[in-house]
Amino acid sequence: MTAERPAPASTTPSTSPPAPVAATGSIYDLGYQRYDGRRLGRPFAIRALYIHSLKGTFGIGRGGRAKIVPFGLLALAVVPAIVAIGFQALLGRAGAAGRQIEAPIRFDTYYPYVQTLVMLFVAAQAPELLGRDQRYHVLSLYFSRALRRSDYAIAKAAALVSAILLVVLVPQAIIFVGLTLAGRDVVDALGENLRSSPAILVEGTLVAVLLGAIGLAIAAHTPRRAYASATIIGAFIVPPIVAAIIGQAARGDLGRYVVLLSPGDVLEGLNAWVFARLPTNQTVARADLPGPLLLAVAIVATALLFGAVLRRYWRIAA
Amino acid sequence: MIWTIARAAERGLLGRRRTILMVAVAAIPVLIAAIVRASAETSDAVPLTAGLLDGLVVRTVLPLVALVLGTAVLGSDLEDGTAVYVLVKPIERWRIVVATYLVAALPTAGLMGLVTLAAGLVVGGGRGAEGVAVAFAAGVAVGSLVYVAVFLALSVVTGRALIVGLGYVLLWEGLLGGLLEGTAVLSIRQYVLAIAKALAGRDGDAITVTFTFGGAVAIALSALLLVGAMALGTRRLARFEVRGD
Amino acid sequence: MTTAPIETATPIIELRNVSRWYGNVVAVNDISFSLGPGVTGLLGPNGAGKSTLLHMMSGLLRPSAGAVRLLGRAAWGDPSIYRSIGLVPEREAVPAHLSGLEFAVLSARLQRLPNPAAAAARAIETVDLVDAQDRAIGTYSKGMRQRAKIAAALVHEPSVLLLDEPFNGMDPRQRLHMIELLRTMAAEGRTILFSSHILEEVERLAQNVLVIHAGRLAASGDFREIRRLMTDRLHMFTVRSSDDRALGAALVGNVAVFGVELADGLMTVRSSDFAAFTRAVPRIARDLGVTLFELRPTDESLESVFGYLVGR
Amino acid sequence: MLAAGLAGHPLIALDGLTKCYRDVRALDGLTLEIEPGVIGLVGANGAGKTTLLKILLGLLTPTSGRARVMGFDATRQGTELRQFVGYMPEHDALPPDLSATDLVTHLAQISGLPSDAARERTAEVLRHVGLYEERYRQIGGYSTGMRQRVKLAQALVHDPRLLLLDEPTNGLDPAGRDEMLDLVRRTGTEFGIAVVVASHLLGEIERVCDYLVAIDAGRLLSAAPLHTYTERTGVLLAEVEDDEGGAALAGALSRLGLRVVADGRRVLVEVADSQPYDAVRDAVVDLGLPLVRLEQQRRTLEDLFRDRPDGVTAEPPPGALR
Repeated sequence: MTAERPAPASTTPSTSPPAPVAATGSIYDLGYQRYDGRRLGRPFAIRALYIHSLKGTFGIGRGGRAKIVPFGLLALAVVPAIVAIGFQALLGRAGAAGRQIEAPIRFDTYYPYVQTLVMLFVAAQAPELLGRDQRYHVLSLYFSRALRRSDYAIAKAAALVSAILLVVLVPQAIIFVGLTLAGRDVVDALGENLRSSPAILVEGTLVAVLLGAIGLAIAAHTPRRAYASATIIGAFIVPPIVAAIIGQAARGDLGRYVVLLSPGDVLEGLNAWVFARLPTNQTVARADLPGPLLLAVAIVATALLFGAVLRRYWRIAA
Repeated sequence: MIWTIARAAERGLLGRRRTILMVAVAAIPVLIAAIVRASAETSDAVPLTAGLLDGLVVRTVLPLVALVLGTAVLGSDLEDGTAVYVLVKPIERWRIVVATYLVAALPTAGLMGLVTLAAGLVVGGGRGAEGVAVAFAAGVAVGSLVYVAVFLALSVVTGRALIVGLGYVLLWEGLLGGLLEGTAVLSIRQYVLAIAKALAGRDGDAITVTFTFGGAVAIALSALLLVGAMALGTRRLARFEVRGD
Repeated sequence: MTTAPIETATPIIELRNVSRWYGNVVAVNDISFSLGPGVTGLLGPNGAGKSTLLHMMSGLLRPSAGAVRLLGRAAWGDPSIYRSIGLVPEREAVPAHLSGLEFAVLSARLQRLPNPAAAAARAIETVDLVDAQDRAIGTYSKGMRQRAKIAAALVHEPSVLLLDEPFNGMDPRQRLHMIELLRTMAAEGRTILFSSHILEEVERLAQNVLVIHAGRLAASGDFREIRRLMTDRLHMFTVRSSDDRALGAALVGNVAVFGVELADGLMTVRSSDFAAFTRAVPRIARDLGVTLFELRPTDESLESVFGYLVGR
Repeated sequence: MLAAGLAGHPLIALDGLTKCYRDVRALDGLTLEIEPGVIGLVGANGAGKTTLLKILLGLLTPTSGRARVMGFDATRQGTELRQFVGYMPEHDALPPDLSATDLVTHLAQISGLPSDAARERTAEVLRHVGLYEERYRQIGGYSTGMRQRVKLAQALVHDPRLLLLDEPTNGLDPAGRDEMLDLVRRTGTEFGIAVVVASHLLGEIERVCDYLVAIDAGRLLSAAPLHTYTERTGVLLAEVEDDEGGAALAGALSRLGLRVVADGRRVLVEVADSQPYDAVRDAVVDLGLPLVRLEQQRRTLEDLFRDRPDGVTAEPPPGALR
């Protein structure tokens, strides 16, 4: 059986199916191969960037050190939920007949705690997500591909918002499962918890979108990591203090509306409105602003911030 | 010659966003003084003014502004190689240190002095606390001159001047200053307070100072520290090495 | 393989057993040489120690051992040497807010020149930056920024010039202009040392080269002389003649010829004795009546010498 | 040699292309057509070679005029065009904490390659650019040479029809430059990809390219196949070992009636029709001189920039005895 004539290295690759290996000898062309397979264009590119960025936000694929902060914060968000559920479950069994004791952790009261963790998460990870490509001029490798500048900004924004949603909703899911299973009558508990799940999702999205937008807008404009993180933390911490001071001192409407300046307070107000209960934070309580106003302010602010991010990436020199 | 170096360094230091940031930070005490004035109707303005100026300016804004400007004027240029074009000139190193010092120290002293006076008058003006405001302004001005000198020298000695400077302010002057009286001897904050107390005359007892040697000694020590910092800066600049192959 | 040190009347730049280390990392290892007027090329792979050497010669880095002397004075710790040295170090970032002219005037003032403005104008003229002199350096292209730095280094007419990859980022016309400039300055008796990776430019500009490899001085002097000293490296020639095969056959008989190769119309000859071979070829060709069209040494260039020295 | 996609369209067609920044006219009414091959792009006086590359990539909109690449309008169809174009930027553009494999695989997907094809092609292309086991280490620890190879690999991974390289040997030492130039040459010839190399170094262009586009202050200085610039000048160069030898040889040859110029140890003899080869050979032997070099002098790209600093010519002027 004659050996299949090997294609010389420099010309076209051997396209005929390779002969069975057995008795023959063949040399295959290791030269540069053309690619005439499928090209999936922009939508696939955006999805690939979104997934890569989401993994990058949690330090996956970036070496050990990059995972500490994101997973650390996620753990801090989840552990109390698990502990509370465990405590709740023990209490339930040894507790008084039948009546379910007021759970120490409930969906709406868990938010203020998670919200601070999310703020730290955004302050640490938003610069990771955006600053890196600017500082090392990697943008020119992205923009010279089948991708519009706005696609890049959208994919990165979606990645951060999704990451925050994870940090917010994973603990809530644990509480949901825990409360449902801990209760004596599973079906009844499930029904009750399901009724409040839309509120959970709405509140989670609001937190993710508003805090994410603030983090993105700042990170997009400050390539240096340290300055970006410091500024984001400042943007979350300083306004509430100013709002509190002015709230006490000034009389009249100024005191009430100054609360709109602080993202944390707006979210607290929305949280109370969505879960139909009184806000725990007394500045917000005293301001007593109607839910729809808070929602409108949140949406407008998010739109403006995302707009600023898009504009930045439209004009940045790659 | 010093004027030539100063003019070049000045455009480098104060040209950028850093100036706006510094002015904004310096304006915060005046803002808060206005708010306090609007809401508090206390009778005795002197302790209120003294407390506010001490807490808001001497302990926080003054060292911060001095730290940023002091370490940036020469330190950051040494770090990114911009300073090389001045170093490779036949100029004595002390002239470079003095020129860059003046560029950072004078604006800091001016800005902080004004801000202290303004905040003091806003809170204590018309209520008999004008004297305290003036005394604090003078103290803060002297403090600025010393802080900038120390931080500048620090920025020549180490690349991490910002962090080391922050450590000095928070730990030595802040934490230890509260616990161990002895640290006052080497605490610029105490010098400022001592000078203010001496100048405030009758109202001086509203100012709490752990530095027990009085205003004159504080000024003397300030001068000593300033000159020492200049000398250290010069010596280290003369031995500055550019790294890297 | 010994290298003859460059003997110059009064050594302008003199290094004796100079070393520099950072902890256990030895960047420059016991290097000695001395340079006089003229252009010298400083060559070496990335990381060989060129910049460290240049920094030590510019008084920006203290030698860990040995002595670096410029114009008879120690380079380190004596700012007065900068009166007669022009420097374009690699790590020198230029203040972006100054214009090209302002930067030159500033350098002139810092050099305490009697008429800074005139000196600066002259320097800007020399580096052909007149039309951009009023624009801020921050807006300059890489090549223009480099010329602004050179102008500032020339403003006080220094007798010694130390340049770290001076033509980086310049376009072809600017490079030609700069090569001419350095050549004329050398002719005026200045001592110029410049590092570069573009060997074809070094070959045209520098009479002498210093080749640094892994912190040590691999070779110094005229690169043709250095090639001659490489007796262990065969000399390669390509030959085109009216009858290559006949000429090749005759050449093989000659003792100086090591090997002959005939491939697609081009004959390559390797010889162990440069002088003997270059005399033999025309003679043998004439005796055979073969017309010589082309005889080209292919490994005499600076690039080949450099390659052999750094063991590529 | 190139895939069918290019049939019927010139590789690059510029029509009155102009681009002005605040006070600088980077490109000024550039009109030319370029066929596939390895094209050298050289600029003088801030001639905007990076600006032209960015316009060809659709990253920069021209002030006026049009640029069509492989039939695509670079400005309006930028996104589709960029699927078939690879770009290697001049500055360092690599994140330090990713490995070459991860980075190039990711960028391949961003160019529209499905994940498995991206993974396979990345392994292939990293081999072609000469990155072997280092490809799994983080890029932060790479040498300048390795970083340049990664930049080339990311431009090749999605199998572009056209490769735009902005100063590919920037920052490399002589060994690195040699290897990168071989790589670029192989890419243009063996891989069957059209390559545009923007560079300031004429020696590199002469070694790698077969076509040249020269721009001077935004205007087209010259555009022609490379061999037209490096034609023989009809002058024979004979080099001996020292100046005296040179002078003696020049004397001997001029006595034979040849037009000769002595330049140290080099002697320039006009060839024209007199075929002086044998005369030179015999003179060298008679004088007992070593013949170090004998070759027809060629023009170099430099003459293009040195000869006509201001004038604009389509064809380079024929050489003359200088």
